[in-house]
Amino acid sequence: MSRSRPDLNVNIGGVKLRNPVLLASGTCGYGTELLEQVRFQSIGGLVSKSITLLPRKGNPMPRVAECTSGMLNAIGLENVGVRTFCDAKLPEMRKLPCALVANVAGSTPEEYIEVVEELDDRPELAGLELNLSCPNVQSGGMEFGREPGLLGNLVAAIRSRTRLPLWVKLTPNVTDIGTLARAAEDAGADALTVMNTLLGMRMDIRQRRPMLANLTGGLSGPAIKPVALRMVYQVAGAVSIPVIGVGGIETTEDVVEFLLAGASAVQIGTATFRNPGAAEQAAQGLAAYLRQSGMTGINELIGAGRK
Amino acid sequence: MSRSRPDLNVNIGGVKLRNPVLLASGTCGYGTELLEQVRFQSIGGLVSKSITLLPRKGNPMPRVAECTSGMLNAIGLENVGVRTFCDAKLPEMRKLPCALVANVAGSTPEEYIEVVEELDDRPELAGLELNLSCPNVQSGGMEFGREPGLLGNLVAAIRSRTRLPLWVKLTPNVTDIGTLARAAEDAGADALTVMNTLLGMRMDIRQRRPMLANLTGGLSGPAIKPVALRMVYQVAGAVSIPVIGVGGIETTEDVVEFLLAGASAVQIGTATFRNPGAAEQAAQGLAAYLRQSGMTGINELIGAGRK
Amino acid sequence: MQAGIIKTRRFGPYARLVLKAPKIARHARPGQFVEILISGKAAPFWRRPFSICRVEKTTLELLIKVVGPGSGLLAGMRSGECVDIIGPLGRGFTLPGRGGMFLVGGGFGVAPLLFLAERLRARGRQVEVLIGGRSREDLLLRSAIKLTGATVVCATEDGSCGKQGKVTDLLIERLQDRESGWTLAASGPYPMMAAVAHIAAQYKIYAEVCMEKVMACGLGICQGCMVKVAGQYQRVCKDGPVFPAQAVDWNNE
Amino acid sequence: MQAGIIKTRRFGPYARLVLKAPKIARHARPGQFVEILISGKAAPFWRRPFSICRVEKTTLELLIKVVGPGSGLLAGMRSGECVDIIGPLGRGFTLPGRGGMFLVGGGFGVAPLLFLAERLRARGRQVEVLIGGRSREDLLLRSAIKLTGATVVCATEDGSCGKQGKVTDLLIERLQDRESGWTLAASGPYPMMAAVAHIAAQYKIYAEVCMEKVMACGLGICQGCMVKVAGQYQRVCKDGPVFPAQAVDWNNE
Ligand SMILES: Cc1cc2nc3c(=O)[nH]c(=O)nc-3n(C[C@H](O)[C@H](O)[C@H](O)COP(=O)(O)OP(=O)(O)OC[C@H]3O[C@@H](n4cnc5c(N)ncnc54)[C@H](O)[C@@H]3O)c2cc1C
Ligand SMILES: Cc1cc2nc3c(=O)[nH]c(=O)nc-3n(C[C@H](O)[C@H](O)[C@H](O)COP(=O)(O)OP(=O)(O)OC[C@H]3O[C@@H](n4cnc5c(N)ncnc54)[C@H](O)[C@@H]3O)c2cc1C
Ligand SMILES: Cc1cc2nc3c(=O)[nH]c(=O)nc-3n(C[C@H](O)[C@H](O)[C@H](O)COP(=O)(O)O)c2cc1C
Ligand SMILES: Cc1cc2nc3c(=O)[nH]c(=O)nc-3n(C[C@H](O)[C@H](O)[C@H](O)COP(=O)(O)O)c2cc1C
Ligand code: FES
Ligand code: FES
Repeated sequence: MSRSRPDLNVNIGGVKLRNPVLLASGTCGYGTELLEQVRFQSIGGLVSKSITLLPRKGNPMPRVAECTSGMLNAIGLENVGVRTFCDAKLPEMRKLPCALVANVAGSTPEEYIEVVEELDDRPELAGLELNLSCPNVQSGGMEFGREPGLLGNLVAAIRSRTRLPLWVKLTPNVTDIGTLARAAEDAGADALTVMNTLLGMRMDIRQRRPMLANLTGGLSGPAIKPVALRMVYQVAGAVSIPVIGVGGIETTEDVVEFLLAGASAVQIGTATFRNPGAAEQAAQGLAAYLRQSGMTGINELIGAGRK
Repeated sequence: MSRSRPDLNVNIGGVKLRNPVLLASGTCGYGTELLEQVRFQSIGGLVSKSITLLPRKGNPMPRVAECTSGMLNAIGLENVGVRTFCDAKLPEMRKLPCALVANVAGSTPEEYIEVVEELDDRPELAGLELNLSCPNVQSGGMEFGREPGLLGNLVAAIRSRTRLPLWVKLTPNVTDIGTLARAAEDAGADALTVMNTLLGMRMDIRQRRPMLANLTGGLSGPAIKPVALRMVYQVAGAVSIPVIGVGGIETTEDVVEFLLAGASAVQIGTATFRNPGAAEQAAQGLAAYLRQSGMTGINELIGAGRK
Repeated sequence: MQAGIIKTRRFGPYARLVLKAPKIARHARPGQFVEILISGKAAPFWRRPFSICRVEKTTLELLIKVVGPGSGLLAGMRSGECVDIIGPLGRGFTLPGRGGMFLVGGGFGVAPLLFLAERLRARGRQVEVLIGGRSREDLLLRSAIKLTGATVVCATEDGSCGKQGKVTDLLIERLQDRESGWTLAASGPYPMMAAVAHIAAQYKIYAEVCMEKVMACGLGICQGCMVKVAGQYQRVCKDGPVFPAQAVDWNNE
Repeated sequence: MQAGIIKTRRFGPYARLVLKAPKIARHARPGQFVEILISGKAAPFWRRPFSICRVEKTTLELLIKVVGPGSGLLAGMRSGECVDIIGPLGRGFTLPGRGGMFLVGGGFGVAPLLFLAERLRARGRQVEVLIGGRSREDLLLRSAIKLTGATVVCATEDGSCGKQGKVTDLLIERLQDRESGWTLAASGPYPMMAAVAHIAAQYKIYAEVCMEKVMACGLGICQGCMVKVAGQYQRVCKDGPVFPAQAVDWNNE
């Protein structure tokens, strides 16, 4: 108690955060929806839902299905498009007292580049995150996320178009995430976000058909935490840029696991649905954990569990 | 009630089962351990733990870690070796009143072949299952399971060495399971078991090191069910041989989901640890579900949820 | 937020719970709902949405129909226990500036109508509540609604209570000789609301409906609870659950 | 199997539960354990193993120390509630054909020793139970064990009960002037059992220990609960939990 406050500041590839806990893309809308539920001054930052060049209506319903300790979603990148995002959303979002990262998705390299160029000069943004891994749209970047060559080319092309720190979000639905991580690093990514959702499915046993109109969807929530932790461990061992851990994180203990595995920051996704205060509570708990462990800063924890 | 009993018989690539519910490899030992807990006359069959050429001591401890709705294991293929399996275990196992399938693992094609040749003339066995996917040993078949060319060659080599029905068990830790499934089918597999465990990890936040001595392990249990169901759906769409669904199945409802997705049989793994009666209860429940749905046999259900 | 259960009543497949939740009670408007994180054996992963059924100074009442594990656990809770609750959420019914209001409900859909009737009566409005169901037991909250001073008329398919037939038959009767300036609110099973919307259009009366969808977040952030309204997907949890009946695309929800 | 809880007692971080479980009670032997599937909020995924502490005709007693979510939920259960239980599991202590027995225990490790003492006394054997702990509160089941007719001697590190010091000091004293033919059983924290094993080897007395490992199945099928015994991995749940102390590889468990 009498000890000084541990230092939770991190710099994730040029994005400065007061603490390493962010809200994950697609699970906090544009942030403003959560003004009543989340104290944004207590978290490190938020990542917007994926922004595409044109507005997208998303997939037909049903789009979500409940699972044991998790859920499936096949939202299909519904969003307002980059123009409305810049004109209507960002001016609102700048009121949120935390770092703002815009997540970008597209169907072609050209589309990614156009969106990134639109966002590049926005002073509200602390960085960009590329979604190369949405499993729920025909050409939502899944190919880019699964093939190191395509991924490298895309990241390199975008890298040269923006001054903003560039995070690349990887899909777990691959044989070897290390190779993809290195391709992103080599192409100039400033940090890697690991991971997006695991491709999954559920059947409606009464109607005898898939629960989701899209047939398959992305699995998120505590169910996937051990997979995400393993992927973070692998990626942190494969690259030297920072890794942001995502997948099933709900509590301070979960955050500590990811930091020990080598993540420099984490994102909280589905947990917000069950407990909108999850992110701020995890950040607070992290400070307490550091104090109890006699650590002065978060850097003592990052990677400390690696052998 | 007055209706006739629905027909639960299935033939899985030459293995005849009184009902489509088996116990999964590595989660029922050699069967005999469960004599007091499981009524073997009520289930379709069991798959032995993976058998290798020589006895294996397995990985150092700790080998298991608890997770939310699941667990990690890194047993490392501990087993008595094929010689003792034939001499000591099989004669005991033949007393079990259900179909017996031996699961085979190895580090090299030669080792697989030697084991298969030893097992080939054992009258107790209804079939063989190849584990090409154990994530927990250095050369436990993971390469064979991830590369279609290697997989095809191995399966073809084994196919010509045995008269027994040959099931091939696939790993989910790949980008494209469909291609691997087709490689196995083309090489002569009689059925495909989908899936083995997802590679995962946990950290011990007190000791600040991985919970498993092997660092990573295989995630099983209800947490992985949506992923397994999706893989079954994909594989059943990619091949025309039967698919056996495994992954997170605990209840009749779970079994129905897998059959709707295209599985012709299922295996119950981790559920047995929590409820040793899970498999027989699921088989009984399945009969009730069919009756209530006005179906005369299991074949009306298999694949009925595919669109 | 934690809210203590201060009263429970169980009847058949239903339960009524009274919760101490001053903040929610203060802000709640009829048609809004709460999201409850249910715990216990085989508890569901998501929160579960329930309409606010009545509000007193610092308390909140819910009407729960047991349809699965979540509602079952909740209905089985005892007074003294606590629930993790968020609310009030969503947009409620439009309280008309003048004129009376028809409220049409079925099943647990009458829950928000009780709250609505109370608020309308408190403003001195005339309220006529039409409740339908298969049988007498499906007509819920009748006496509570009557106590607000609203007129209650019932229809049952088996004739065990009120008029034999559908609540929509009742509605058509009442609409034929209504005074001008009345509006309509409906809450109940989807087919009932669709039929009410159709009738309201025919009789040119402004109607609102309280929609229901499986909800992953209830907070407007997951985009999983969409209905087609005015030609585009809207979130039931944030843009609704109350929508103008005419705007809902009933064929392609 | 479902077993009803018929009596509970909570004291400090401990609870004693009496369960109606005729089949388990009939077959149980000292050192064996049960596996309980615990349900409730934040219930763990695996079953949890607990030693059988005492058996009457159709009932079973457990001593639970609260150390985490599973034991916490279990210790909080009330009589009238049911638990899902499997047992008896594992191999118990060897009941010596002749001679008396020293039982050395600490913490909740005394649980199987109470059962063992009862069985030994029923056969008319001499039993000396040595219990150690940090402080008075850590010495459990003393009076229950005394009631069996066994001698009970205690040691506490803070001297608050019995001799000040370690239970192993007591053991050494007692071993120096023991009659021949006696054997030893130990159950408690790992370092205590390791020390007892060492002492037993020195004093050439046959000793058995009751080992503990995290258990995924408890049924001998997962191979997750191994200890090195006689140079190779053995399953605590099936080959143990009781092993000859000399055979356990205490340095490389
Ligand atoms: C805005 C709104 C208000 C509601 N108000 C009430 C009310 O006042 N009283 C009442 O009894 N019920 C109400 N419901 C319905 C209630 O939420 C569901 O009955 C409940 O969630 C079922 O959960 P379960 O676990 O018991 O059943 P499950 O087995 O999960 O589901 C049974 C059925 O309930 C529906 N359902 C499941 N999960 C959800 C979810 N998260 N959101 C919506 N529907 C779901 C599904 O259609 C399913 O077929 C309301 C729903 C909404 C959306
Ligand atoms: C053969 C055997 C007999 C036992 N007898 C008793 C007894 O009579 N009374 C008693 O209070 N406790 C007994 N234990 C220990 C008891 O099983 C654990 O304290 C309990 O499982 C902890 O669960 P938890 O969820 O409360 O705590 P957790 O938070 O899960 O774990 C707390 C600690 O308990 C241990 N533990 C966790 N899970 C298991 C598991 N499945 N098996 C073994 N240890 C585990 C871990 O080392 C962990 O550090 C026995 C254990 C074994 C193996
Ligand atoms: C409803 C929903 C929508 C999502 N939308 C996006 C998205 O638009 N872009 C993206 O990169 N990730 C998206 N994700 C993935 C999350 O950001 C996160 O990577 C994933 O859910 C795993 O984390 P979790 O288990 O904490 O939820 C979405 C997840 C959910 C549940
Ligand atoms: C402890 C344990 C040991 C296992 N050992 C093997 C094995 O030896 N060979 C094999 O093919 N699969 C093995 N598996 C994988 C299971 O057979 C099954 O594919 C997997 O656990 C998923 O199913 P479940 O979720 O029902 O457990 C093992 C699983 C567990 C939990
Ligand atoms: S339930 Fe998530 S947006 Fe409505
Ligand atoms: S706990 Fe599974 S073998 Fe012992």
